Amino acid sequence: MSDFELIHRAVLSSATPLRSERVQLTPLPEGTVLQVFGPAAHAGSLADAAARAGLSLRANGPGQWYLVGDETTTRDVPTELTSGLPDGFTVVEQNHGRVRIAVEGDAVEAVLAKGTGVDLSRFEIGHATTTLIGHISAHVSRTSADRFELMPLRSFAESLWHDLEKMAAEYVVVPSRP
Amino acid sequence: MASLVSCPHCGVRPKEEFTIKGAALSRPAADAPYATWFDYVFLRDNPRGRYDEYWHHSSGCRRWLVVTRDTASHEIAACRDVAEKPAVLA
Amino acid sequence: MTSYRLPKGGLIDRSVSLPFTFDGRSYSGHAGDTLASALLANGRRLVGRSFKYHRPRGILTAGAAEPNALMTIGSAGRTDPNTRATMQELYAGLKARSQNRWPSLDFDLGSLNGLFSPFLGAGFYYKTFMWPAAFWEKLYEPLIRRAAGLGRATYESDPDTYEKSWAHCDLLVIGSGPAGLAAALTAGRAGLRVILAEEHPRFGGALLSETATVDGVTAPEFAARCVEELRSLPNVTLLPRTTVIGWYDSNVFGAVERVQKHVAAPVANRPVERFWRIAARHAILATGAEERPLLFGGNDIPGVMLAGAMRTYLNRFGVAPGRRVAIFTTNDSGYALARDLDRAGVGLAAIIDSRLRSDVPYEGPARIIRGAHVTDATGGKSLSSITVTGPGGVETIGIDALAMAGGFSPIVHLACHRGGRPVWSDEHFSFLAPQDLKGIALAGSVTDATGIADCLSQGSAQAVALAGELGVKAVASPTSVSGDIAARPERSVWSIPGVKGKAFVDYQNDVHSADLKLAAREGFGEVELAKRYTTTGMATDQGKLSNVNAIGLLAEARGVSPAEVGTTTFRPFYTPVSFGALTGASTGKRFQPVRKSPLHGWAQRNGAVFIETGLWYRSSWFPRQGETTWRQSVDREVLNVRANAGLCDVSMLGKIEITGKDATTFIDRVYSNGFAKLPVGKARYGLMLREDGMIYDDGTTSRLSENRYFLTTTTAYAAGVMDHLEFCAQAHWPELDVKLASVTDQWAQMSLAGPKSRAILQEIVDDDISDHAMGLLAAREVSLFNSRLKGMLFRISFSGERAYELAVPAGYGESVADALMKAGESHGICAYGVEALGVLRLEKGFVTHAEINGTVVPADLGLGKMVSATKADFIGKAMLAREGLSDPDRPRLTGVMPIDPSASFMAGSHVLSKEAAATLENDQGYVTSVAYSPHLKSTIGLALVVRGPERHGEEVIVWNGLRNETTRGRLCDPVFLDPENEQLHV
Amino acid sequence: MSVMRYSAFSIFLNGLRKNTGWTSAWRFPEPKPHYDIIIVGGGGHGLATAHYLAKEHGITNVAVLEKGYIGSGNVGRNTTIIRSNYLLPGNNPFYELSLKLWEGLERDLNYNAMVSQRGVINLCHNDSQFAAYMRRGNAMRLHGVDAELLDRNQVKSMLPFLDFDNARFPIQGGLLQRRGGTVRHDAVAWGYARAADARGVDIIQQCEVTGIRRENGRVVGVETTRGFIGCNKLALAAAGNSSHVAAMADLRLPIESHVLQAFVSEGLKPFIDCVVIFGAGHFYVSQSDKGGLVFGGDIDGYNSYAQRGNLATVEHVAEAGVALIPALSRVRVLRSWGGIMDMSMDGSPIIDRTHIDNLYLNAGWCYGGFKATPAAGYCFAHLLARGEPHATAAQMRLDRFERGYAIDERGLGAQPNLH
Ligand SMILES: Cc1cc2nc3c(=O)[nH]c(=O)nc-3n(C[C@H](O)[C@H](O)[C@H](O)COP(=O)(O)OP(=O)(O)OC[C@H]3O[C@@H](n4cnc5c(N)ncnc54)[C@H](O)[C@@H]3O)c2cc1C
Ligand SMILES: NC(=O)c1ccc[n+]([C@@H]2O[C@H](COP(=O)([O-])OP(=O)(O)OC[C@H]3O[C@@H](n4cnc5c(N)ncnc54)[C@H](O)[C@@H]3O)[C@@H](O)[C@H]2O)c1
Ligand SMILES: Cc1cc2nc3c(=O)[nH]c(=O)nc-3n(C[C@H](O)[C@H](O)[C@H](O)COP(=O)(O)O)c2cc1C
Ligand SMILES: [Zn+2]
Repeated sequence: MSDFELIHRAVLSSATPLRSERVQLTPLPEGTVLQVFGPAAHAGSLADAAARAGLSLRANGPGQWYLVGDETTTRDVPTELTSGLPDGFTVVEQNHGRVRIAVEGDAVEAVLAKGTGVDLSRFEIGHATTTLIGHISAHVSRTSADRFELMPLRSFAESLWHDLEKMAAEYVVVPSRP
Repeated sequence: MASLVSCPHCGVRPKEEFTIKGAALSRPAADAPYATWFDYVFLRDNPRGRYDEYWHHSSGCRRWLVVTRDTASHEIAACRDVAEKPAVLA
Repeated sequence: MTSYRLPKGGLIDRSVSLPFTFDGRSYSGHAGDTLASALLANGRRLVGRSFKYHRPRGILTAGAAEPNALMTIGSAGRTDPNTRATMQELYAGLKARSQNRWPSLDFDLGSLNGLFSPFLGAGFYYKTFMWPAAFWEKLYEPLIRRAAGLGRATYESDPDTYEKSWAHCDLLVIGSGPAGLAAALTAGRAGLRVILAEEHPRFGGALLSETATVDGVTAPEFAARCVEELRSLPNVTLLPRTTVIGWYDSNVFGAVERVQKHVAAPVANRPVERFWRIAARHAILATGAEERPLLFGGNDIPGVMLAGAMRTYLNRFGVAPGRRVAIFTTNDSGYALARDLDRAGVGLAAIIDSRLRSDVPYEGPARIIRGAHVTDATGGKSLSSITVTGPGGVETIGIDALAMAGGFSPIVHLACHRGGRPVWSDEHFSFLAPQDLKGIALAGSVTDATGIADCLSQGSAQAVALAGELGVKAVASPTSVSGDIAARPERSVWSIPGVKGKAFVDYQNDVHSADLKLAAREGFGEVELAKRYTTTGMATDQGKLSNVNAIGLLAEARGVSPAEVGTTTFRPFYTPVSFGALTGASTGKRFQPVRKSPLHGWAQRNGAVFIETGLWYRSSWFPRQGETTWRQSVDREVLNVRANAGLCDVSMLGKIEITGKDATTFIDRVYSNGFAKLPVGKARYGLMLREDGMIYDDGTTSRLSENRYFLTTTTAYAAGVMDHLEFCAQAHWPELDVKLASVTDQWAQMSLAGPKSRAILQEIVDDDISDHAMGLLAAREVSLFNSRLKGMLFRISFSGERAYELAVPAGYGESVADALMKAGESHGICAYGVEALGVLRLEKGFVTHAEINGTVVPADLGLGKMVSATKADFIGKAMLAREGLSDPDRPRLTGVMPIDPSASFMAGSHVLSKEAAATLENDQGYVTSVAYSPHLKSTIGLALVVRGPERHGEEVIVWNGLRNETTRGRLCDPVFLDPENEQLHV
Repeated sequence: MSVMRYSAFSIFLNGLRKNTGWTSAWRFPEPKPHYDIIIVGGGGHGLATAHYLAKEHGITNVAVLEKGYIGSGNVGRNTTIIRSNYLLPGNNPFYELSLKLWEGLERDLNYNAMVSQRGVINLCHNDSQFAAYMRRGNAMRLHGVDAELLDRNQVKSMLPFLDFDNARFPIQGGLLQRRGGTVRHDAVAWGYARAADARGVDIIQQCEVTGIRRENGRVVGVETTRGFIGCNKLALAAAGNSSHVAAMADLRLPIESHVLQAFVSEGLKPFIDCVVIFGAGHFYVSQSDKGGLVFGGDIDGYNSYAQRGNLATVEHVAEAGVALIPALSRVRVLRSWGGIMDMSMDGSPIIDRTHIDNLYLNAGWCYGGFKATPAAGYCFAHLLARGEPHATAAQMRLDRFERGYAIDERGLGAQPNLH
């Protein structure tokens, strides 16, 4: 079936981005997500490798990182990476295992505080960690003063999206209830 | 204290991010006598007071931690990664 | 009905009228009113009935402690029973109904109980209703239950929404009276992250009821200024209508914000209540003090009210308590009320002061009767007179309102939620907060401050101290107060001599002083026993007003000091919290998150019927045109898989990628069977045991390259196995180099089973998958669609047929499944679900967690060979040696079939020997799984039966007493089909 | 010891005398220097043991030592559910004996503990749960215990207010035991105490055992906050504190102590008339005769001797409650508290002698020991008096773990916080 049209289905393809003055929700392209294990001592060289590969590096506990990017590469990034790294590093592909969602706007901390116990006003730009958002565990990174990226497991993505819509609801104007 | 646990890797987190296993005992050697094994699997000091307990940061960094807690007051005296050697506590 | 609203004064807006109803009667109040103040303003006195004797009750307080004025407000799904009128803000159209009365509030038949009160003393029910036994459930209990209870809850579900939020701060200030405001301001000005929580809609606490002036302005004006400044500080968060309900470990506080409980129609995109979890580095308790009632006969008659409350209604709400008022006081605070009543021109008949002298001069017209007590009050549904007994003898005074000023009990509730016990202070004649509290400090009348000035300075002093601990310098700013009457605490008697009528201690539960004396006499003098025997302090107000009086009475009865009696345990919640608030948004279908397979859409398109499996939705069968029962669909799927081919979504299986130099050693230690020699490119079935020797989980693990493994778990145990493996790697063998990555969500996995499976697969797989390239248990990476996609292919069968499991990146899952269906069309492929999967595995005697029930060891399932005898160590090895685990009489796996193929039985039926009586002693085991085999045209089952494997061929009874079914069955080999596994190669 | 008999008539007479005639329900004796049997723990089990020792075996030179007030432990803080719907032969006959004793309790004790057989239903939400209940219900039936397995519609007609339309985990049916129900918990302690006291047992409150004195391998008595008290036999019934007390005799038990919370709502008119146990979340509820909904969930999960719980658990329980009964949403929760569970390694109890031959143990009741109170007292008394286990408790041995005969109803293994 060489002619078969192979379709990639994004898990949040049916979700409509939420736009309101104080908060916006956006499903991000299902590009590259790599889970990296290795000696924390060599985090530096990993950062370089990431830069070379054009991916952004996000910490995830001791000796664990994620490398993420919007593009899907046909190149075999994992092997490229590992070859460029001191040994002890393992790269596991999670391009499809994890899904990224952007939450932004000046109410972003108030919205996320409805889900996570992490003190968001102490959450530095560039910092990343995994936490519970309500009942769903997700990797969270702060990319700017009023922008966070959430990265749940693919199978939870739709539920988390729905929860985020609820958490943001008070910033979306709607008519009063009968 | 058990409402918030300070993960050495992730910082202060609510209890619900963790899974608790029980007494932080170390596994006997394969050739240890039966009695040692039985004791390890089935018997507990279950102290009232200071207690070392395995907590897993399952919704966080996925590391297993040893939480030193007081079972009467719930005060946490220390929290370390299971792979680290116990720090001497005051 | 005559109005008691004063022409001016108070913090209400007389220009806004708000209509409302109570028991169907229309009334009107003003913006700023509570339901209680509005009812009083309308002269409505009788507002409720008591729990046991159904006595007429009126409004007693102006706050959270209200025991009497509980009403049901709202309707249909928005019905709120037991709402305290004193805390409910008035809104236009509010509908309130009284409770616990029949047929009406004014004429309540329940009040007849009062006549029998001599026989309904504390604990009477423990002494009777014992005979005849059957009458308890049938007669007595229903009567008691109908009489008991307060409001009636609705069965309709709640149309409103709730939410939760976390908050973090340096300082949480609880309560916004002078102490709280001062604390918040001082800390706020110093730049600390401050949260100020106040249960009332308006900040200011007692200041709002004060006529004193602070810094030259009226107390309420002063409060308003403080709030204004607090609002201007970005580091301060103000939470009005927010009750802090509990103090928990790690200085976490729970708080409930009533976001839209004060509006007629809540806005849909905001919650009605928001539950806060506040992580505070420090907290200041500025919760004030509760005034104590006095124990004279008829102290519950409508018109009798606490002095502080009366002052609040007068000054804050502009409501006159009556036309002719008296004050019964044991301390100077009564004189502040007297002064304000005089100023407002409300007739004050007398001040009955239990003391012979007082510190404050009183110039008003009212008579002061010193060294006297009110001994009884009369009036039924509305106070008409009081009997005063004093040095001058006994006299009766006609009045319509009486204020009780019995002294103050600090509101230390929250400070005791973590095990601390309040300590009695003779000097303050009250219980103070536990000593050396960590994480919270106290300020104001919750501790030893009496006047406004005290409270203000204590508030800021505490803030300064705490800021200091955080290394921040804060400064207290001085304030000047004038016209405040600060009352010293005074000792007073608990039981007033000469009382004739019932003196109520716990209003809501109808506990009067005689009940406590009886409890003491009957051996229940210990305060906790007295509480449980009499139910004092167990009502919705949790004894806010009654506990200290009860303790006093017990102390008297036992002839000891209240210190020796001690308090009962303070527990969360400070005031009751709705389930809704505690639940937040996780309701209905959102109770727990949904996990969706990457093939969900494919299954939907193929008409799957879904079933909840843990958090997942799995496709259980795929009905087709004309199929009317699920069995028809399942039979078809099963037959088709064995005849042609079928495609099943197995993406939910746990998948773990294991890498690292020591991956092999690691896997060899976590499985009971050997993995050391597993060649690259091969898969092996493995058994994982618990340390107690029982089987934990099973699955296949494939060696993809030298140090890279792909381990699968069952769906139910995916998370548990990952935790377990991480535990083994991190806690048991940190020296091993292993990395564990959960890749469950990375891969869409499908099982393609049936004789035609290879042919179909070959259509999309580039590589050679002939049997010599892809033999049994082969496992390797494959290229698909002309190298357009990479996947992993495993020659694994859970059906006994030639079968493959193909894993592809999840995002392509649906597309690949479609391709296989398309490729399979000509081969007669069908989609099959977990039901068919269950039949297929059962026909082959493969076990699942129905058999791996947590109490079986490998040998019980005929898997004894999978316990390595050579390995030095593996999880579960040591305990497996226990004698009981090799007891020949253990239930072990066997097959079972009905002797008459047209008969059938259900999983969960038990197995009895032929002709054995149905007794527990004769129980031989039970049927673990059952299915109808369309191949054998019979029901087949697996069972765990004593010595099962030795009894194949034996006739047994399959017993289902629950269904009154006994089926003649025969034990047999658990492999029902193709024992030689020839199908694997077809 | 003349005790006054309780009856409607005595209430009438005393009512006329303004209730001044009532006398103390029990004595407050000073400890004697020596007793035949000392029972540590004035909870349900300790007091019941004392009662049956006196009543069934005529042994009355007995003291019950209680560190607080009687009933201050778990008997005074549990969700009061009684049932005998157990699966395994090691448990099932024992709990059925208990239910039978409950059925005759009032008359046995001349005390109304309000045994209310209002029915207990365990809901199930999928086929495997249904099969598990089928198995359990049949095990009950085999022992002649009443059990019915209801389908979805039968449950719906019985409890229409459960969530049948919008549930995340739809209700498939339920295992109903009509003879199950609730009992007024405090009254159980009081009733047994009064009855035991009447037969001459000394119930000594505010008397904490601080040490166990042994001489050449035998227990000779206990050190207490009220001095040393000697005994021929020592019986431990300290529930959540079992490990702590056993340690005084250098005994290590297969037990961890965990905190379990319980809750009560504001008083309501009759809302739920049976006991409902949710199968898809940790939640069970019944309504007390005072009108409060009494409910609970799972243990907090960490070892604890503090009788107070965690807010996360509170929220978890509430969520399950609303998932089961959406209308609960606007019902207000009044109070929450905790108790200390003696969680055993297989979730089943221990009634046995120990390797110290005059030291006896009653422990490991987890969150299910209230329903067991009468039988636990009855069987423990039997063991103490006769020296051999009562037939229905014969498998509740201390050495079963060592020998590999765990009684693991749910198959969860040697991790107490899972049971
Ligand atoms: C919240 C909760 C809900 C529960 N729900 C149920 C239910 O619905 N159904 C059910 O069957 N079971 C339930 N249980 C379990 C049940 O309550 C207990 O298993 C049972 O009460 C234990 O037996 P007991 O009554 O003797 O324990 P306790 O009442 O705890 O008695 C033990 C006594 O020993 C005393 N003691 C301890 N150490 C010493 C010492 N050193 N010296 C002197 N005295 C000492 C303690 O003070 C205590 O009074 C629940 C338990 C809790 C906490
Ligand atoms: N001896 C006396 O004369 C006497 C005694 C008591 C009070 N007072 C007067 O009352 C005032 C006491 O000032 P204060 O600041 O100590 O107390 P306050 O009564 O003025 O303020 C306490 C505030 O805390 C709120 N609160 C209580 N518990 C809460 C909770 N859990 N969550 C949220 N809010 C809660 C209350 O609603 C109240 O508004 C002073 O004016 C004092 O003169 C006088
Ligand atoms: C079945 C049952 C019903 C209860 N009902 C109430 C109640 O209506 N009001 C109340 O304040 N407490 C009630 N409680 C809780 C008790 O007040 C008390 O909190 C509990 O027994 C634990 O004791 P402690 O809080 O003193 O430690 C109830 C407890 C139980 C076990
Ligand atoms: Zn962590």
